[in-house]
Amino acid sequence: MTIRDALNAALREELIRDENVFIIGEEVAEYDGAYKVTRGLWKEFGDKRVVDSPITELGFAGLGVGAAMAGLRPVVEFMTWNFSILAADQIINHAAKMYYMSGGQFNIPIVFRGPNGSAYQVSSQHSQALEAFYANFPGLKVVMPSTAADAKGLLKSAIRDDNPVIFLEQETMYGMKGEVPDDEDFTIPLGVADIKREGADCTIVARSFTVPQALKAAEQIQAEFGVSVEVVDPRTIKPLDIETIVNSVKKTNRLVIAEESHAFASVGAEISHQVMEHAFDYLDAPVKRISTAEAPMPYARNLEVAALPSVEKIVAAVREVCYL
Amino acid sequence: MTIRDALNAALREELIRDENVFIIGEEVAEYDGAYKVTRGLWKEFGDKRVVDSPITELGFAGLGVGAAMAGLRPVVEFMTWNFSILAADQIINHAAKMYYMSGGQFNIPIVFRGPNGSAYQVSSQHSQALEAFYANFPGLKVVMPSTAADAKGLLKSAIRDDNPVIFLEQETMYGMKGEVPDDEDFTIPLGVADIKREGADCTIVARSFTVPQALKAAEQIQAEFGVSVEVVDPRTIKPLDIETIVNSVKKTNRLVIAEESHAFASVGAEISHQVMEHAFDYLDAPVKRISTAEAPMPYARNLEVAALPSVEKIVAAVREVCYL
Amino acid sequence: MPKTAAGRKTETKSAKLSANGNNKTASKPEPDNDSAVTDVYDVEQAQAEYVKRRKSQLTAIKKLDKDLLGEMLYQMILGRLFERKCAEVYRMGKIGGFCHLYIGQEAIAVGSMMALKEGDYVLTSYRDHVQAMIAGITPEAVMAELYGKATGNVGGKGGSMHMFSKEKGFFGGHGIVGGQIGVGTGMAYAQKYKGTDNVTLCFFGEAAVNQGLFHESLNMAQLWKIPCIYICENNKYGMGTSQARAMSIANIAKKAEGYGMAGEFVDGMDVMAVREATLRAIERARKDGSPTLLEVRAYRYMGHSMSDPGKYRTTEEIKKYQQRDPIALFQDSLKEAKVFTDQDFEDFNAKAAAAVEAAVKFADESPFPDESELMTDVFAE
Amino acid sequence: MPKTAAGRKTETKSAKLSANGNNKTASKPEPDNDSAVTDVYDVEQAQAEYVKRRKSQLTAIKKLDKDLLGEMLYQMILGRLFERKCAEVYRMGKIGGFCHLYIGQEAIAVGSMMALKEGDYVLTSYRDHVQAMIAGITPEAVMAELYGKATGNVGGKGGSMHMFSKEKGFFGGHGIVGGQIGVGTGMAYAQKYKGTDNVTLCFFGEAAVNQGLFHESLNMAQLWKIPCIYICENNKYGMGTSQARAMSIANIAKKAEGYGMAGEFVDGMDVMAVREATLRAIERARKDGSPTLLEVRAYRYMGHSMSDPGKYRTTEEIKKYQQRDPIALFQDSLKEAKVFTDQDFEDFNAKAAAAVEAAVKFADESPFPDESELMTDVFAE
Ligand SMILES: Cc1ncc(C[n+]2csc(CCOP(=O)(O)OP(=O)(O)O)c2C)c(N)n1
Ligand SMILES: Cc1ncc(C[n+]2csc(CCOP(=O)(O)OP(=O)(O)O)c2C)c(N)n1
Ligand SMILES: [Mg+2]
Ligand SMILES: [Mg+2]
Repeated sequence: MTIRDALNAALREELIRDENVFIIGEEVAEYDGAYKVTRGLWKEFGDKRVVDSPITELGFAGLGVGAAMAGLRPVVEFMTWNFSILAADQIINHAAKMYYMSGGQFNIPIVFRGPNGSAYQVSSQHSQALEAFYANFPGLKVVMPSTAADAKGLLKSAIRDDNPVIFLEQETMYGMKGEVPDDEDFTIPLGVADIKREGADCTIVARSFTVPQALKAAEQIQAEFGVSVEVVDPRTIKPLDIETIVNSVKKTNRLVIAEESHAFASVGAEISHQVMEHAFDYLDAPVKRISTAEAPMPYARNLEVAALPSVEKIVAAVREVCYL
Repeated sequence: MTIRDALNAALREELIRDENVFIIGEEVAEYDGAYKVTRGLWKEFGDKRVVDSPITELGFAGLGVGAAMAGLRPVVEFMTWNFSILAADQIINHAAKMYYMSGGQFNIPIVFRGPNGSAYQVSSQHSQALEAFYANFPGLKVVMPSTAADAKGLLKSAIRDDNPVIFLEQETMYGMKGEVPDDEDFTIPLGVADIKREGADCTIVARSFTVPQALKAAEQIQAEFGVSVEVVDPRTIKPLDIETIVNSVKKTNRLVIAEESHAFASVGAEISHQVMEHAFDYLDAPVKRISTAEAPMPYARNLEVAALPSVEKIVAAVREVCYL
Repeated sequence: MPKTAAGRKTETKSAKLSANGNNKTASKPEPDNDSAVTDVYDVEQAQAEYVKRRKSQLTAIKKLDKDLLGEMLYQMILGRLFERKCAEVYRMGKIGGFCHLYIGQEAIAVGSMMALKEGDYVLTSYRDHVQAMIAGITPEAVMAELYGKATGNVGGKGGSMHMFSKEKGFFGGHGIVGGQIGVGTGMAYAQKYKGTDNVTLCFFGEAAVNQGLFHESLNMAQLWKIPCIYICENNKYGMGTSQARAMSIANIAKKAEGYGMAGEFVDGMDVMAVREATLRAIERARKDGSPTLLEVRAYRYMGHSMSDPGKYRTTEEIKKYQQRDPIALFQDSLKEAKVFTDQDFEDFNAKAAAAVEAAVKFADESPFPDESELMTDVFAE
Repeated sequence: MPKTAAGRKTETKSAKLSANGNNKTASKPEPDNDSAVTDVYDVEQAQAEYVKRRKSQLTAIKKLDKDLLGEMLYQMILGRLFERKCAEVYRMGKIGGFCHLYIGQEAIAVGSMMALKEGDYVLTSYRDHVQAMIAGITPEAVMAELYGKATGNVGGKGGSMHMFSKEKGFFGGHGIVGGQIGVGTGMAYAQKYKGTDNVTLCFFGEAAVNQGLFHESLNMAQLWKIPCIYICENNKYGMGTSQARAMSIANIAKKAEGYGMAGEFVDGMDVMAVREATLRAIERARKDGSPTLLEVRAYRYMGHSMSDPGKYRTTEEIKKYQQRDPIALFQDSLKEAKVFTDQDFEDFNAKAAAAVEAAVKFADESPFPDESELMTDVFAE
């Protein structure tokens, strides 16, 4: 099953399970979703449950927040997360703070989801990875799946969660396939990292876009240098399962972080800092971070490739921290 | 001279120096500014140069971006940076990327400024420190002064800079006094850190709100333990003068970072990571970070105090990294 | 070229940007006589119209339940006295942060909210103490919240701008100008989604109308027939900026037409007028979800917040508007309709004053929140 | 309760949220007959009106400079052929990312932009190839940009959505729906600030009107008399969503009234009508900065972008609108006015075809940017 279909299945199952769940966003209904994640859902569930919105990101995010306050469980799709910046006030100043500033009276069970990051030459206004942007604010959970099973299990948990969840997919990964348990009650708890590959000599922490790259890099390193790399996928950025990461580093003593976002004040920086806090004496080399170049995303294919993290860059980073 | 007056002087001098400079924002003109930073400027320069805008943050930020593209040098005031979240799309997707996506044709000489962070019990929607939010995006410069002289010199540089500058002040610091050179050509270059206090045994990197706290903490530590603390103020977050910070750490071997923002994926995390990258072998203890609690800001005074960084918290952190 | 519609006396001209602004020295504001932004609220004319409808209003009053009328008046008086007390204790340093008072606007909240039924929702801006009390949050809980005490209505976490009560259907207390317009639209959306005929009253100031979210929300509300009643409390100023300096037209109700929505202008000093307009809007909304934009014109007697010196308007202007004080107008009618006597008014006043004193005492004696509260309520379990 | 204004044939009903939606099983869309969103553009009626003004239009054409008319027609044809070629080479994989074509809307860009003078500015959305070429960016530079080549008009950094030329007063090519409305307002603000009588043409789609920034910008523009001409290119769809499903009223020009702004509805298949309406708006703007909202109705022949299968509309619908093809209509008039002959049209076509071929050849032969370009142009020195 592809990641796209896994997300679709999660949405469908949750729409069936709970009639308070509804989906709203641009082109999610009659068009089947700009990236087809909501394919077939409008046909099956109708106008009430799957709603095409005007291009009005702040407006429909706000509508979702209000609906959630009043007891519904909206799933708000941003056609891409880039457009969510227009809605950021409703996400950060309203969804994230409502529970706290109402003294625990109004929780906001809402999922904001859509593709994050690059998508083959869509240029600077359409290519940003925004996890750091949202993860800085208390009150939001942030999720980034990298496999079909994770996508399904985490999205179901996100929809069932009583808090606002930022659910970040990746357009270039929608077609990637993986096994998915065929169980309506299959969920993956938020806040639990997954070791995507076991290894002893070096840890790579990767998320979303960089997970498949890290796995390939690990294979290459194994084949070429006989060095065994562990790949940890936090899956949930917030709450962050730092324990699993730290335990891995305590074992391998070396850490590479690979991320699609820009570097400055990134989630990678946070992981790096927390690892230093918790495993200072275990680190045999400085943590090495691979991020997207510190420039807006260029259009030209060769420049875009140069800007993004890649298997080669991750391999080079592992060699650096392992002194290979 | 207070920080408020220093900022006011910088604005006034630049309005005089360059007729393309104009100020726009809510209550900046006839009301003299919500926090009086623009006091007297409308009276002196009139409606053309100092403009009261409707409450329309996205709109007037966009107006500023367009005006900057067409050759003006707008200074856009956000009454507080919290409200800038509504304008974030124009800042991030437009101002920050225009130069790049136009292939170097349209630079955006604009300053976005206003108070950032807490301000005595103004509660969760009015108390955020947003430097991490903006610093993650290439194309923006980010400045955070902590003294009157820095405020003046940096704001003048920001206005003269040909790029978008995020200029973050602090409301509770507007009344703080300091010496300011009385020279119209006094500027402080962006990207140069300042050692606010020399010391040998431990480095504190502080910015804005936490600089006075760090200085007090340093005095206390000196008095109580005879330990000499160096306080480094990066002043500009982006570009970050990591060299000065690293050199300090190479000397002291210990680092505390104090910041008013939330911790997760903060500028502090970035500094911590970069220090590890550049001074891994010099660190005698893990970097310790003091940030605002990972909760929305509460209203009650005692809770607010508990949430914010403080002299005591910084002292405790220094003691921790120095094993005192 | 169209002129701005309606509007009475021309008051302020919007002038910016002179076309010949290349002179290095400062240019003074240059009035632009072509622009016809007019005073939003002419006291004489409002009074004249009020006098015209007075008779039918007295009839209407006589038809209403006496208890309801008493409660309406009492809530107006309570709101007035409570806010005066806030100003007093704020100056004593007992309240921190921002504090926005509602004095002069009481008829709006009372007239509209007391037309609601069980299951209807309300939300508003930071100027929320009076709405919170009408919704049923006790003066004690509101005052304790202002003090930042553990017994405050949100445990001291919200303060003046963030009153909430799930139980009473009061959805805040919001600090971002215009932010609640999107949230309120969603609350009403949920009411319809759930198959109820309930409605949401969404209050906001006239300056919030200039926010993009107003436009986005009204379009969706009309497109999807969302039972939200948008109550624009036009008190003439957004902080120090008069409507005429911030908005290109005078008649906000007219903006409804751009969305195909019902729009109505209401005299916000006349509690009965507010009630009746709200009832018309409620009827539309309960029927098929149709939303309404009500522009309710009143005047803010106090500064924008406690820290506003208010230099942008004259004492004369304030006095002029105070001639049509909503409490006085209502009392006159109640007396003329022979519903209440002067003695009744005194009793209401005394009762309200006692309630306010009790609230202050309660707040004073309450403890601050425990420090452990800092980290609770960040996430729901 | 007001009905949505104007509008002709009722086409789509906006229906959402049934009030009795408590059934656990899925509820089907339930048409709401009360809502009167109508077709934005009725072909027969548009044609009838066109026929009525035909005579005066021929007179107008005869008064115009032949070179100008030739250039107008040539740019329309060039735009058409260029976009067809884009579709072709996109399918060959030579262009990456998104690619939005302008076919069917040529009269809007040509009619409005060719009414400008030196120093006027233009900006638009991602659907920007044709505007870029009319502004004076060569087909070579545009095509090379689409290929992501170093010789592209922004060096391969922007691609299809981000054409720019400071020299030609072309301010982009913007990818955030509605984002350019704020930027364009600021450009016009600068024109007035500098004391010129220049104007800005700001193009955007009808779906962008629902963005809050539209509302915020138009209010400021009218309040401050900013010489921006807002050209809403109403091509009936925003991606797969028809205007009727996204906007609560049919007549966008009417929204101007909510700002006290001049608003005009224009037949976007008639290049002369676009020209004349633009000239009226320009006159207002040059005089005292007064802005205008023009709603120009056309039709998007192709999918939203190259990746749109276009299932949301029928071939009949497309054919219906194509009956009033802007190039054909203009050629008919030019012929009838005896300005050009069929031979001339063939010549224009041949010239445009050659230009497009040259552009493709140029793009094909150009190098990709050097990898060092990745880190240039992040900051200006
Ligand atoms: C987005 C945003 N911008 C600015 C502010 C600061 N501010 C608070 S209230 C206010 C004036 C609002 O006026 P209006 O909407 O008329 O409501 P009123 O205060 O008159 O009730 C301003 C500018 C804010 N809280 N939020
Ligand atoms: C803020 C934002 N939301 C969504 C999108 C995705 N998107 C690109 S074009 C488009 C449709 C816009 O329609 P319209 O404004 O009518 O212009 P047209 O494409 O018809 O020219 C959408 C939804 C975007 N680019 N930006
Ligand atoms: Mg007001
Ligand atoms: Mg369109």
